[in-house]
Amino acid sequence: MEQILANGVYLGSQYAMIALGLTLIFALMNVLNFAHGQMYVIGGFVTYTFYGQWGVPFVLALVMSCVTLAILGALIEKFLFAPVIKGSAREESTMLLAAGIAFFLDAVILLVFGEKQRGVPKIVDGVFNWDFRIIMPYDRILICLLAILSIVAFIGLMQYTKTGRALRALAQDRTAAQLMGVNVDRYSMIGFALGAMLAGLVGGLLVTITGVNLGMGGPTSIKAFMMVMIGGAGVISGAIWGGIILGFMEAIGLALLYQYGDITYLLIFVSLMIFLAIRPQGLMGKPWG
Amino acid sequence: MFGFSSKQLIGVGLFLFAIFIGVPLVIGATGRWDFYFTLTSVALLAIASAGVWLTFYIGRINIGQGAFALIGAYVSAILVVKAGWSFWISLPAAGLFAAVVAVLIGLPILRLRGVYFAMITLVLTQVVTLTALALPVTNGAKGISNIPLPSGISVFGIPILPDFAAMENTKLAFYYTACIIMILTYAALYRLVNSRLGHLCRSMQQNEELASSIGVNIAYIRIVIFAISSFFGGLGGAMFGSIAQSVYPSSFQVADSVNFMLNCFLGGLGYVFGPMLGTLVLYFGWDLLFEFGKYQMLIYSTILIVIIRFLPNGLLSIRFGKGGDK
Amino acid sequence: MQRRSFVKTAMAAVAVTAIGATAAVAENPVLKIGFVGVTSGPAAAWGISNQRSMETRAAWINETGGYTIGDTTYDIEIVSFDDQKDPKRAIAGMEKMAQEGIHYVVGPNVDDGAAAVRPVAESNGIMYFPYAFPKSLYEAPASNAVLGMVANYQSGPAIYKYLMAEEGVKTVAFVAANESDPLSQRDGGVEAAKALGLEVVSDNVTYQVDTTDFTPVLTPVMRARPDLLVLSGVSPANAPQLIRSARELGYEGVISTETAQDAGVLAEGAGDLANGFISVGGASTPELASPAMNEFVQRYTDMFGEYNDESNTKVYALEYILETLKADPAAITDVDAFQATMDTFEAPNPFMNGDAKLRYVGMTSFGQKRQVAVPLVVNVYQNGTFETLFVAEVD
Amino acid sequence: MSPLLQVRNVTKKYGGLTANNDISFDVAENEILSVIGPNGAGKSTLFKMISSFTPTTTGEVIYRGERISNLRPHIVARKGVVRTFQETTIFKSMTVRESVVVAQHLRARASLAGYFWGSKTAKNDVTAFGKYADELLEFLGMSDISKEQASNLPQGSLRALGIAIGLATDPKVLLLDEPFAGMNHDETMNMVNLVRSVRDERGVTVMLVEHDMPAVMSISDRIVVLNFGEKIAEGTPSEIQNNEKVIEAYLGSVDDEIGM
Repeated sequence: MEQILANGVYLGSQYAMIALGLTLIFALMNVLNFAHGQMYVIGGFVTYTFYGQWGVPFVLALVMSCVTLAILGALIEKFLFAPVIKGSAREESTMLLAAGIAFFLDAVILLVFGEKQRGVPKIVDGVFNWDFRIIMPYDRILICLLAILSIVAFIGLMQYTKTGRALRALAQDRTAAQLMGVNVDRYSMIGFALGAMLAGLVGGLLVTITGVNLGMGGPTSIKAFMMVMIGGAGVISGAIWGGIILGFMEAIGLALLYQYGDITYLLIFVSLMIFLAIRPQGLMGKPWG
Repeated sequence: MFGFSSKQLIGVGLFLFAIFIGVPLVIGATGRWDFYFTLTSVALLAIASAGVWLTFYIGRINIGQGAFALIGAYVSAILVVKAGWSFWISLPAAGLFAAVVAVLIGLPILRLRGVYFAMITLVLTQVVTLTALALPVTNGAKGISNIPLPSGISVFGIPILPDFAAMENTKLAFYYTACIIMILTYAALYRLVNSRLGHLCRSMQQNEELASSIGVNIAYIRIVIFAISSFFGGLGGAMFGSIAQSVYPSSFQVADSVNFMLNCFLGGLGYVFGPMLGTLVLYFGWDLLFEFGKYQMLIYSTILIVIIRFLPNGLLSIRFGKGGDK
Repeated sequence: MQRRSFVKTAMAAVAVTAIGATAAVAENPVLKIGFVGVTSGPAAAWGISNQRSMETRAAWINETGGYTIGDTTYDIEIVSFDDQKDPKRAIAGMEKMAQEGIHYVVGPNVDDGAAAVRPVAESNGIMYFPYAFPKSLYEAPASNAVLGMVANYQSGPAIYKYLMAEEGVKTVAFVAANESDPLSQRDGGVEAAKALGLEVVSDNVTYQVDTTDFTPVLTPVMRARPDLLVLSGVSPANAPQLIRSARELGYEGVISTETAQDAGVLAEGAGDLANGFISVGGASTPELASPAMNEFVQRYTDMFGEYNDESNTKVYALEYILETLKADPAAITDVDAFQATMDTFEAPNPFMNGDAKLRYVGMTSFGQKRQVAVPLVVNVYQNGTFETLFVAEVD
Repeated sequence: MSPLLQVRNVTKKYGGLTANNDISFDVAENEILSVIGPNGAGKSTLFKMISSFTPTTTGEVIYRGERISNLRPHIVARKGVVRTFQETTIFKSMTVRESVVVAQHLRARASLAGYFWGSKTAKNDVTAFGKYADELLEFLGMSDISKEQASNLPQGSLRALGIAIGLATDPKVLLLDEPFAGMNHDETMNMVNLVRSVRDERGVTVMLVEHDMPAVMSISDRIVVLNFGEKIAEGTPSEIQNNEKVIEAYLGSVDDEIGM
């Protein structure tokens, strides 16, 4: 039981971080960013290159991941999403753009970083073992703490800084924010960069544990969509809850349903569908997004 | 004739001529026999994409067509292999089965809109793939292989449809079959969009509350449209299973669902023939870029991004600035 | 590092094209061999190691003057098609091969693709060498597929037998990804293990391929305390994480798989925890690798910046095709002649020390010779490299 | 003669919040009845319950002796009780005429399949729809903008379009949602005349929700006043004008607004 809880907390914290960036971008621009997973993978590869290959200290490598992705995100928003959103009759058209960017980043990742699974040396050795009730390697505990810390920092940023307030105003009502004097274009770009940066950060954190390969992008995006839906699209607290719930669902589902073998995931997905059908706005979301 | 202008009739005539006579002539002249399969695929994927486009028409983003294509492929395969049906009867049966499933699933989920509907259909694709892996009737992970080719049908001794297994080369036969089904699909789609049902769909796309206030049973129409959409998906999937002579849980997966949706976006959501063009460009484009080897994906995605950047309303928006619902 | 290797790769590619161009001037006719497999997306590693093996070998042959079949010396050209792991694309790829006049194709990499291309291959007279295990691909009436490696239902029993004898293994647990190929391989493995009298203590735990944390997946398996943990059909991306999780959960038994792995990936992903991990490989361990194999590895590394141990098993398919054509030049355009030659074909294995032979096998498993006789080399990972545990033959 | 529409003891609760509490009143045939009240008085909720866009918690709405609450909106519309919306709720990318043609859904005699195959009834319908749309637009003085796309219309025309869409369904009772909101004096007077002619010339009973007092006073036969979800008064305009509770409620609400 303790083990399931520990697994849930660990999975939940990393999932929540992945979902945060996605939901931020969705809240600001109503864009379902299919390329989120690829951004996460790039973050992982940047940290891998700096820390694993060139021996740069881990924290610096993480910073490099964040910077790379923030710049990438800002450029993508400014030169692709912003003009497409302005020019399209139905805003869902951005989904095609997002998918195109996902393909593009996949191709770039393959050409630059190669097709192999990559991993970095452990940042801390050893396994925490509480009488076989909770077994958790120290590096996981550290990453989990770092993830929680980042989430707290992000919430702090959104709550207490000028940028955060502007972003929240923008997410709530674009027109109203504009009337209040928020520079909508600029903050859309900052928000997108921030969302991409979060993806890069979590990619860099997780490369120390799960490693990274170019195939992780698509599935990660889809998983992140699910978390966002569970919590409620475009709601920050929803993304965090969604991540934690999916983390626990997997931890508990696998622990309880493993004897059903092949259908464990089927059951998880079906229950997700039922949940969404009954409560489409998720836990915290506004109905009809 | 049928309320078409003469210009439209000429267009349709040219189109039919191109695909039934032009393409075989060009392929015969250039010797690019491999294009038959590519174009057959385009036709079949365009059928499934037509369904997705139709759900867009009632304002729903459908990322679940892969699920219905897979259902169609399995139903046809099971009926042919295990029950010994003729493929030609299993084909509509596959479509109908997909439609029935769509009704059952649509009842609870069609209330959702926007990204919520998109997400739940995406999850649906996963669910169907996993179900195919788990069920005994689908043969689980091993899939169904060695499906016989479509057999002939004759009524009172007069052959109506030829026996594919007896043919020297089935490429042309599959190409014509796929094209005929595609044309029927798009003809039906065109009729539907320009008939009262289409107008009601459009009213729902723009405002469901207002539509219901004028007495439109929106729940019913949503179900009908979703069922028709899935019927197309089932048809396309079943035909594919027959060409590949095998069906696996991975024959249609999330990537396919996403691609069906992208086909619609690329062609243009406002144009009935958008998904057809979108499918052609997306699928055939990949094939044409084959020469670029490992840079294929890079070039492909770059072109895609450039298209959507400069034609955000789809390829067809380039010619018909507005009023292109024809 | 990676960027540098990318540049290197790009330069190598240019160089290859240049060589190809000069070779064309040298007036050797070109013999095209196809590859249809996945070289982009999540499973790119499988196809890319295939494709690069073939390109390395082809460049090598061309550089040394070409390959003589009958009276003609050919330059070898590899035509690759990325099927994106989509069976629909795989069919298109096979059509493309037919279009190019190619009769010998390596791939596809997965079960569904291999099954889907069968009608095209058979109607166009193409022999293809899939890396997929379903028996129906190779049993009559199927005629044109040749299994390009050792199947899990062949290597599994050999490994289990060895471990029962040497390590006293009595109980076994299986874990597989929730996809067609791994699940089929798991079912085959379970059957084989039972036939050998092993007690299967857990065989229904599966994981999604996108799993990032395997601790909850493995926890129930560990509770069964198996002597042997088999990772059925595990992809190189998942293997190190599974090993790491199992060891961190305190598992002390043996871990094995029947697929090829890469030592570098294991070292990076699991470090010392991967020590003792058993997998199937080719002939690249120092004891077995012939000078030709070493040269191959060297050329591969020069060309693409980094070797992939999965290629140890994937170097063979092209060699088999060429050697068989050499044995019967008529087969270049005539697949029937190729099939007839397969029954009697035998040639020395250039990549392995000793007197190993290239020949076609598969009578036991498929009732006809539709498998290449790759030496069944079982490796164990130790501190960053593979060591050969034992070598067996498949019949 | 029994009233055309009866609201009987209707209550709506959202969680612990009571939006409408035990409201009852009747609407007679061919009358113009207004429901007024300060912001948050529960007018919109009441309106939604009458048109079945939201279910009642308790109580019911009776139309010609039949319950029409707690059904689905399109069924209520089919019975002849049709609501309009405020101006943002339109068919944005349709022209005015297209909107009015589509809105004649309830007048269709052919089945959907009939339209698909192009049956004779369907063809007749299509002709009839066009004719009726032109007639209706003429009646509403909108002939000149019939080809305009709805999203390009100014606010005043949007209101008229909303009424046109409602009228196209051949309603017996038309429920208008704040038809005068945001209009200046002249526009309001035009709208008042329009609503009157709808009643006088087409025999449609009109019920409207509004908080523009002067307009309501001039147009209504009778008025129902809500405050904090309760009905506080009912009567003719002159009765309402002199009702103390009403005056208090409105003054109170002005205080509230200042207080904000």
